[in-house]
Amino acid sequence: MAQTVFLEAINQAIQEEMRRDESVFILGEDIRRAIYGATADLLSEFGEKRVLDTPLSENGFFGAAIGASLVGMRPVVETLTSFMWVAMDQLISQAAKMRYMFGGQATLPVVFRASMFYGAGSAAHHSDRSYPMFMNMPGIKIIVPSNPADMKGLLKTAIRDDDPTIVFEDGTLFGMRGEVPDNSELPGEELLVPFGEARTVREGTDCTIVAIGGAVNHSIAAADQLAAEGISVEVIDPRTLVPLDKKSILESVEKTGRLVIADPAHKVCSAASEIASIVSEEGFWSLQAPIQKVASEQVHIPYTPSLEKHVYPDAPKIIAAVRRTLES
Amino acid sequence: MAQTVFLEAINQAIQEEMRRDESVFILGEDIRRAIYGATADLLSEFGEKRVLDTPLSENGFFGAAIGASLVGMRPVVETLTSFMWVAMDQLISQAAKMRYMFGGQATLPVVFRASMFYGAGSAAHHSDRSYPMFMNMPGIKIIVPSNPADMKGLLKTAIRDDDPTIVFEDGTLFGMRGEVPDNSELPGEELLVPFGEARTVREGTDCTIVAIGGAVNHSIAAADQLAAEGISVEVIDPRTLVPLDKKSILESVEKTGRLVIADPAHKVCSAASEIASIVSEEGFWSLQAPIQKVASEQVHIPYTPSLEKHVYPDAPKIIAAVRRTLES
Amino acid sequence: MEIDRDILLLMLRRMWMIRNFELKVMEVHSAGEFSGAAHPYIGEEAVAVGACAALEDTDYITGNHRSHGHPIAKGGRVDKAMAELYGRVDGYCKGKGGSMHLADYSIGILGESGILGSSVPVAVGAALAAHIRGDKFVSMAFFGDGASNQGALHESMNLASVWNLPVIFLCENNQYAVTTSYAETVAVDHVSDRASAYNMPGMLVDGQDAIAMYEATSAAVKRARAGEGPTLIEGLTYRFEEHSLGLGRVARGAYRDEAEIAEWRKRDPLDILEKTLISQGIATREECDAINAETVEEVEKATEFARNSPFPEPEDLFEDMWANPIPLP
Amino acid sequence: MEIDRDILLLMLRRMWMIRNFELKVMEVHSAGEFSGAAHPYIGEEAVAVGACAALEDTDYITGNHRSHGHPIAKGGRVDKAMAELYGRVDGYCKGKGGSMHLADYSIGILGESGILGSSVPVAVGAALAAHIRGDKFVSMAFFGDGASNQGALHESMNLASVWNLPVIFLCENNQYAVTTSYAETVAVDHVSDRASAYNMPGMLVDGQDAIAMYEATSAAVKRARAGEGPTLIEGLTYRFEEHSLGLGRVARGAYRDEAEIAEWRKRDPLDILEKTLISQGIATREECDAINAETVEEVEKATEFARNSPFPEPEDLFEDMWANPIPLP
Ligand SMILES: Cc1ncc(C[n+]2csc(CCOP(=O)(O)OP(=O)(O)O)c2C)c(N)n1
Ligand SMILES: Cc1ncc(C[n+]2csc(CCOP(=O)(O)OP(=O)(O)O)c2C)c(N)n1
Ligand SMILES: [Mg+2]
Ligand SMILES: [Mg+2]
Repeated sequence: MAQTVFLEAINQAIQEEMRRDESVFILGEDIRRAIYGATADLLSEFGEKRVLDTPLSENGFFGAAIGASLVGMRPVVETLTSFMWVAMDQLISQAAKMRYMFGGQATLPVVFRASMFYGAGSAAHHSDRSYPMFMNMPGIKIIVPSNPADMKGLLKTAIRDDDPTIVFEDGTLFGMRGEVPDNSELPGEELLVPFGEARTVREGTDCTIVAIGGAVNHSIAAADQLAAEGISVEVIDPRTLVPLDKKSILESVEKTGRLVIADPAHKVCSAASEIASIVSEEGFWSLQAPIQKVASEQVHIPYTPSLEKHVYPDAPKIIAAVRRTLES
Repeated sequence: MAQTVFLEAINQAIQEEMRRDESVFILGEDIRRAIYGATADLLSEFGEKRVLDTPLSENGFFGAAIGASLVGMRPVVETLTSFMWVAMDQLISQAAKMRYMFGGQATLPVVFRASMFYGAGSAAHHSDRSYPMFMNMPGIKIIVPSNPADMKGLLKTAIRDDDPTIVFEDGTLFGMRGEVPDNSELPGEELLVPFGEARTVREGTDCTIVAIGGAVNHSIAAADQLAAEGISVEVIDPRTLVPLDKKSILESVEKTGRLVIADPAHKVCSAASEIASIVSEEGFWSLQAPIQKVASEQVHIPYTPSLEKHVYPDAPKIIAAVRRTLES
Repeated sequence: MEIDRDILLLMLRRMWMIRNFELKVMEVHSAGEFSGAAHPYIGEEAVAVGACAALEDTDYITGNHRSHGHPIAKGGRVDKAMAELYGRVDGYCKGKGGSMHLADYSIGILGESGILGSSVPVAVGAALAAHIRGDKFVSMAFFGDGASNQGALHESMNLASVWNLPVIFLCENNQYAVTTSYAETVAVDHVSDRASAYNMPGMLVDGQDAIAMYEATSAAVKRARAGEGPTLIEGLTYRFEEHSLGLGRVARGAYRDEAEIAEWRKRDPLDILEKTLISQGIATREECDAINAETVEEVEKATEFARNSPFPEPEDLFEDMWANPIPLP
Repeated sequence: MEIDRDILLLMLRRMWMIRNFELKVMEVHSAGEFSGAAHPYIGEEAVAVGACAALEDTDYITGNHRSHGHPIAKGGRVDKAMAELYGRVDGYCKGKGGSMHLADYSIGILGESGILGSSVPVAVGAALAAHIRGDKFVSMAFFGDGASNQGALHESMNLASVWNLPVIFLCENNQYAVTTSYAETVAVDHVSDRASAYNMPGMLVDGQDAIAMYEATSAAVKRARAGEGPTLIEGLTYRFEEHSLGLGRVARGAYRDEAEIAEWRKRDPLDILEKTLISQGIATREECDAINAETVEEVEKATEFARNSPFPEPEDLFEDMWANPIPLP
């Protein structure tokens, strides 16, 4: 298997899908020259009609992508999470609602790739991790890959899926290397990761950590450290939040009796809140200790590294949370 | 005490605050002629400079309200929740983030009054109940009044508060009558309801219902019915979701051991999810049964009454949830 | 411009269809047969009908809250439209959309939007697809004078212009946004004056005159199909009735002059078209009346159809959310 | 127009201050003294300085991501600005804002915004306050040619025009949005051509000429203070450096012609102003050089100040969220 960088996995997914299906095209700001990296070399292969640099007007071109998807195209939009605020109306009023509102007539195979650039001094305006908000609104599938292979496989699935999808690409992982199978090594000759199937990153018996996006690596680090003390932690990565594989989570909690949720989003009404609420309802009798949410502090993202480093879930915070579940 | 209609309570609050403080002004679409009712007769008293009909451009005039608030005005914006999507950027990037981002230099005493018109055949585009999304993003105080007196008292507090506030006005309550004390009957001669103090609507010992907005009345109805069977239910109305009075909720659950949360918002990542997650962490040892969320189904709001009536929390669903907590 | 007799009669038929549909809607709505907001298109029929007569079934439109005229003008079915207003399973959207969300994907009606300005970028997107694939269809976005102030319009017109897309921006300027007048909210004499800010042609058209609308739109469609890019058309018109039948009906204080209303009512688009057709010998008074009567009949049948159609079943609540369904959370 | 010598020298000083500040930022950023994106204003100094010289401390400005020039031009302190870039407690925002979010509320700098177009409605709001209260201040929104395509611009210009607000829309047209050229993304020859779509004057100004910027802006300020409403000014300029020092620096393939860059570098705004001052006998070469040297010195001190300022303490994370604080959830 090839060691592949996260950003390169995005690039491969797009390239393969553009080769496979002529209706796939990409649009966004400065994607021809790939300023964020993921769209490198696609212009030369696919030309100006399928690799479109847009004016700086997200609501307009998100809507254009939505409209194109309604009539048979499969647009892949590049953006940052923080630029989705100006385009929120197209995402909610159109992408999320159209199909239902029109009694199933509308089909919208549109993908929004939204980078989350937190953790690197980007400050409040460029550090959003907004997937919980989109979870609240039905109608959009929500993907948060935690490693290059899932990134590639989930993005390919998203492009083929007939529903609108937002892929939240965790900027803290852009440089991450990981094994991504070559297509030749695969049975169906394609890396396609299904939606709604959590990945058990690591098995364990004492406590379950459900970890999202960039928090998966921190959870693995936490599990490693705890293993050295003889504490056996299971790490589950839901990979997709809509649909959410609650079965895997509930089964794990049934086994371990303890739950920590590590979520880079803001803590209140987070994905962690949702998962905690599901387990407190449907997995209550399995629980032997209070659920622990480890999510971002409920403040904006400060610019200075001396403050920003305290905001997000990290291994020490996750370890402390696991310990709290075991103390009970 | 006077029996006052919910809409009239809004009107009184605005009128009193405009009389008290010259920097208070209102703006929105068709507010001079008060098409939604709440701003009736304010134009004639306060004139065109303080009662502004805006062009149909929410992002623009929300931003204008924000800018005016930065330089000493206290704008009160009228809108519908569903029109906030087009103005999301101003709400999030500016109203919510400015103060922190600028190290405390910016002060934004701006109030957004957002009507939630669900439950009356308004369909997917006009029936949003989006407060959970705003709870996820720090920086805006979130109010959801459940009766005329709270509506008046909380809106007055919001107008005086120096932080940005969204008051989610539950359209199912617009015609509700309730006692609103005349100012002359009040000690400070003003009805001001503080933020962050839940109201115990009804005391009980067997199960706690935390109910939000329009779900409060349904919970009272449920409690009445259950009382007839000898089941004693405590109903708590948080009134403000940011700040959230978690102490009152935890104390109630400590007493009853059981929790149902009734929330008109979509179920996933709802206020109900958040409250469940808090109690499953901080009130875990009080719980004698799984927490029950009763929130809106995770679908869009269908137009037809035959479907819409199944979407939201109502007394039968709440009763069933309470029973489930007691069966355990 | 020489216009086909068939097209002229089709326009007259569709205008009567809209008129009679709306009259029926007002009647049954006030009788309480269904509730929810509904925004009558009476007085503005020539705008949508003239514009849509220049389109093919394979062309696309998007619309707004004032939403019955556009689909009927594009050839939509009144029975399915009426059933939708009644919230029934045989409605266009199986009762899920209602008045403000009619759509017929089989003939290019991509849907009406209750959020104003919001469906304009969507129309641009359909045109983008034509541009990428080299297809020959065009798309058209209807929006009001009020909605012209939305940022979405600016972004859409700019995008369509720089990419040279086959899209027509069709502003129905009825001079009011609910109770707020054009002059109070739009900082330019005519919406169509804004076209120059996007390097596209802007046309100000008499919106009471279906033929004028048809001619202007045909020119724009021709440009679009020839790869010459977008056009902004403003149909100057007037709504004869109140803003809406449901919500927001009751405004305190008059916002339109009785004399102004009376003046505009004199320019009824149906009168204007019929007079032209009769004076030019294209149709007789009797033929015109027959068309009117036939549409009355058709609307009557549509209403019966709607009344007889069942309401959706509770389990339908969970249908139509996803193309590839996922488990309910 | 007769311009006060003090103002001319102040402009020169502020332009040198920006230039030397930016040069220092480039130096210490590449030395790794701090990280995060920073967008140099080099080449565009005349735009902000000429514009802000027409304002008083009691007037307001808002800005964007290219964010050091505006506050310095408005009279902001370089020590607090530099300390902010270093993420220190003595920074303008106590280290919470960084490069893209400088603000100084004591002299009307309402803050730079990393979300483009987003701060324009805010400037309109400040002007609205003046309008309601009858105050005499004006406000000015800086935005780029790229951002001019945002819907927020349209809504803001329309609103300012219909309400006749004292606001100046100041477009810094440096002809590129990151790697995308003006012609590819803006469907009109000049951003200022869009003014007519909002019934306001539009002025196209040589953005390399501080005096021209000052004169144009003074005229707009005069109009605004006289209650004559908003103006759109476009300063045609060029950024001499790369788009940004941090994120998004590396674009694949050149997007600007070397010859084009060289051509524009010949029109250095500092050269242009100094030549005018010297040729008109307003300042000598030595005086100009002294001003340059003084600002080098001041920036040097600011950098020392920044370096010596402590980082915030962990508990500061929770400060500055609320004016009326609430418990942490
Ligand atoms: C984004 C948004 N803001 C506000 C409204 C409320 N609203 C419904 S109709 C209307 C007036 C629309 O005016 P115009 O665009 O001129 O269309 P008309 O009703 O005149 O046909 C308003 C403000 C809305 N539906 N969407
Ligand atoms: C809403 C939004 N979309 C995209 C970006 C990313 N971005 C940052 S700078 C830039 C180009 C800005 O161009 P322009 O407005 O001309 O300003 P300039 O950088 O040329 O000064 C872009 C696209 C952003 N910050 N905000
Ligand atoms: Mg109108
Ligand atoms: Mg630029």
